[in-house]
Amino acid sequence: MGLRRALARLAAAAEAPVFPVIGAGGRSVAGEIALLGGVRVVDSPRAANVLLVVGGITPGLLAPLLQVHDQLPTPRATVWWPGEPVEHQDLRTVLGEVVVARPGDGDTLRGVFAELVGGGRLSDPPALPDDEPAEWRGVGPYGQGGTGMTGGVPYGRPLAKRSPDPDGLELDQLPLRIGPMFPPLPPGLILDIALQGDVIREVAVGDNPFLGHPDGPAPAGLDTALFLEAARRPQPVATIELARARHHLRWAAGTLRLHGLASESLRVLRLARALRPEHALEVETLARRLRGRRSLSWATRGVGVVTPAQVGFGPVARAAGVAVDARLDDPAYDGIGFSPVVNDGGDARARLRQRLAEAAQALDLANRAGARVRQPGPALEGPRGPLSAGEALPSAALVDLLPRLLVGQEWGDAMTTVASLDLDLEEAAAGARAGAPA
Amino acid sequence: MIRSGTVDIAFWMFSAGSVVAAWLVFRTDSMVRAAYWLLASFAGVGALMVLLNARFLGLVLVLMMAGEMTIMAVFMVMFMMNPAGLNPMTMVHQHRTAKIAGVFAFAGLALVGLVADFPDRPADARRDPTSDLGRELLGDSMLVFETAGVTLLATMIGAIAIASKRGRYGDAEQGSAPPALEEKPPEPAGMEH
Amino acid sequence: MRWSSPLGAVVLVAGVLSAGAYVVAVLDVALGRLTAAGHLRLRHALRQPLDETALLLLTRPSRTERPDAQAWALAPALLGAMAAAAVATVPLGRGIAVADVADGIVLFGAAMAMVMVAVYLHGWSANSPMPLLGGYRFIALALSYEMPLALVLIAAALPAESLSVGAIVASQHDLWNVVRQPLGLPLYLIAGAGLAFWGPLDTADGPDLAGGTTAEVSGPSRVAWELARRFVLVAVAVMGAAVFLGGWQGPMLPGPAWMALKTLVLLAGLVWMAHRVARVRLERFVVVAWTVLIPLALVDVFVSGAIAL
Amino acid sequence: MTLQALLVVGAALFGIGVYGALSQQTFVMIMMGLELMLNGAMLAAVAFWAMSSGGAPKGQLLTVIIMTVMAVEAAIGFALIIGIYRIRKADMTEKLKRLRA
Repeated sequence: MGLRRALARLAAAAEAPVFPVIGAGGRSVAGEIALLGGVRVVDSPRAANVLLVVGGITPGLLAPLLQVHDQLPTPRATVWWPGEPVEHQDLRTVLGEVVVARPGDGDTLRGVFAELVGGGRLSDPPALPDDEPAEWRGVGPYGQGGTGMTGGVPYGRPLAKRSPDPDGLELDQLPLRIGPMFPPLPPGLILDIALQGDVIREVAVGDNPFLGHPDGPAPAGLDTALFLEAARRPQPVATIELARARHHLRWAAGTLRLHGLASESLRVLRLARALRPEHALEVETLARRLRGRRSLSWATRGVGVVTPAQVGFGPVARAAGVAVDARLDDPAYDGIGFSPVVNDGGDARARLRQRLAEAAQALDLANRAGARVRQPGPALEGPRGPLSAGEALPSAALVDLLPRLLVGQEWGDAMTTVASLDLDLEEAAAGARAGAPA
Repeated sequence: MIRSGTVDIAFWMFSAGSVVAAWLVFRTDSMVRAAYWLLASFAGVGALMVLLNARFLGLVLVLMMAGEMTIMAVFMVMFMMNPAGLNPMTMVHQHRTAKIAGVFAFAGLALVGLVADFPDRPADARRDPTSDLGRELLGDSMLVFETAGVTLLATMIGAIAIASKRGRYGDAEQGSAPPALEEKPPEPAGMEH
Repeated sequence: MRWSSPLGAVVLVAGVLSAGAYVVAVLDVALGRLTAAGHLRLRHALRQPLDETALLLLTRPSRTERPDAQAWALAPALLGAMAAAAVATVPLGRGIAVADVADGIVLFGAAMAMVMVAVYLHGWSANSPMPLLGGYRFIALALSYEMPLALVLIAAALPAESLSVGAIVASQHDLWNVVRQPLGLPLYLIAGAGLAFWGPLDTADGPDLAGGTTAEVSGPSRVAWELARRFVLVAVAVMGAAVFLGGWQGPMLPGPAWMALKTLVLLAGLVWMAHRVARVRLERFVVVAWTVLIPLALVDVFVSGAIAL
Repeated sequence: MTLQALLVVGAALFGIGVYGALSQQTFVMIMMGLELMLNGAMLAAVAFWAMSSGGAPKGQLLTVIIMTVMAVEAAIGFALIIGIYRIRKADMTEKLKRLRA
């Protein structure tokens, strides 16, 4: 027992491995989790001891959440940061031992972890019964055999269907459903994929888990809430532009992490958290440095090309060389020297450069705008595209683009592409409701 | 004849391991296991070669086979009706004939090995077999070595030609028979086992 | 102690590997923190790998749906054993080697080829899509690593006229191979980092696969796998120090100290690379490997051969 | 470790290889049988080299040749599998009862 206690003492000082699940209204806090002291965000639930549920759990998210919960190895604990207001399923009624804390509260999280490791807290029991997913019909240990060569249906799974691969061979496809809590994808995105090797042959976007309940997500919970608010009420230009820069930097941090630059990503997140208009130079330097990072452009060049015909708005279109920007027609931006940044190529590299350049430009604008206040009326250029009352929000159109973009790509390229589009499924759901931002 | 306690123990270990692994290749119902049992069998023979002082050859055998068996495993996963190899299966036919042939082959060869009188001239342990081999390959037998090299090159080119999609006269599938899988309905139960 | 005796061998190899793995972990934490926050807390960096290991040891291993349990358990053992075999061939000082055998370089090559088997086995046997994809990816790249690795090692063996690592070290008495064959070390490090699926070549365990071959392992199995993987990295660095940086030879300091220093330099370089360079794109890297790296390695062999004549 | 014992081990490997090559349906498994046969042959060749030929370098050369044969067999085998699969969508011998194109 002595060894166990010694191990527990060491382990309690370790960084708490956390697997975050982002629910409704959780996006705005999500960027902060990685910066909490003594907390480490991990890529797979198997590597975590603490499940951190951020925001509200919609009916569509509940079943996957329970599965993810049971994938955490014991000892495990669940911490819930409910969004405000608590409008969805109360997690405590489904998962017994849930610690509820204020969003962003790292100390409680650390406390739960220390208690868990120290033995003062029991590990969460599984939420789902450990049942076989299908009736056992095979003979061999893996469900093979039975009558005939391929006997029973192995483990309730259908046999793979065949389809031609790029080399003209008829090969099996592996049907696979990923999401809505697959870390490389934006929270809530479900993809039904048919894979050959690691090449994607078919893609269908699954049901949006944020859709389908009476009210739909509240615009207040969106990570673009500030912009939606600004579309309706007067708002200082400096505030809008600062939020834009912060949004783009947080997105860039996620992209860096996906490309294996986790420590660099933390640095960018840190910058985003404390972002002020005075940081214009730092963001400029960051944009220049990442632009010059050969390996990064190597990994993103030519990946996920979006043409202006496919998307005609927002940073995605500007990265493809079209100078569209709602700020051009916005009187609030008259006379402060605004002209849209554009890139060419329309690939993931162009979008990375585009957003970094826009972040730098936004801080520059924030400095120059002074006390200028934007009046509601014309469409407002949000971080993903124009927001105006009664129209679909930008994410919805971008999500629809996915199947066409992803087919034929290798897995890594597909993840790069999805990340480079900066999707928000919650925004897509909100946009699907008529007149959402109003 | 090489004698020493440790070597003998090692010999029995590796040879038993190699034969058992070889047998398991055809007993397992998992494609990847089959390939890696075969690799284990090769590794056993490689170890025996090292024991026999053919160190270079033994190590090169392991080096070569690690790659080849992995490719084999991937090929099996690729070409068998399975969700990307997540569900393995077994299939054997003409079992009795094969068994008899195997036993006969073993008995015949073993008999020759046991009965025939081979000269007992062990290799000189003080010589370095690796440098011997090197001098042989680049000396007297250079032509043989070169031939092997050219053969491998020709094989590579030939293999690519056979496997590639586009042949000299258009696509490889042109004029081919209809796919066997769709030609007749799948056989009912009772394929040979 | 006789280093080739069983006890001596275990002490030496296990000592080198675990010390190396610890150093890698500390460097990783330290460099990560330096990049992320611009400063570094040495105590934290020294402690964190131990804390994290303790936590994983207290965590229960996870189960998947019908895995190939034996193969899953075997894979980390195989990976670690191959790293150990590779380290055993390297002399760490004058006469300090477990098995400075006549064909040491070939043994190293064979061990590194078996790494491919271990990684694929680990990915495949979890019976889960993400690890499987990780395994596929590793094979797709591993064949591109093995070629340049074998070629630059052959080139390094040419001036020594021997396949023994000890002889290769001795042949660098006057001039290190890193100077004599400037192409060798960079190519070797790229291939070596790839075999340890480290840093920018970490396609098998990358975050875009939610951890790839490690996506389904937790607890002690995770410790075993991560350790084994770092062992491979250490083995690569130790061999690199011996074959390209003159091994234990150097003025003033004793042999093992020089060896440790040189290994540390290579490890630091590899860790730095992991924090600095973005993960490669699979397709593009294979093209580069076959059109640039392998031809360069061939040039290395030809030039070294011509000089050795 | 005697020559006889080594030859018996080689014969066992060869015999298992014969069994495998005849009993399996999948092309890849048949190739495995062939490789095992070559494996046995290689062991015998090395055994003769080490114990019966006085370590003549030509003995090792024979092993090198067997390895070459294995490599050739594997490469051509895989290529043929792909070729046949492309044309006939077959991965098992049973499906190739009619071998005319």
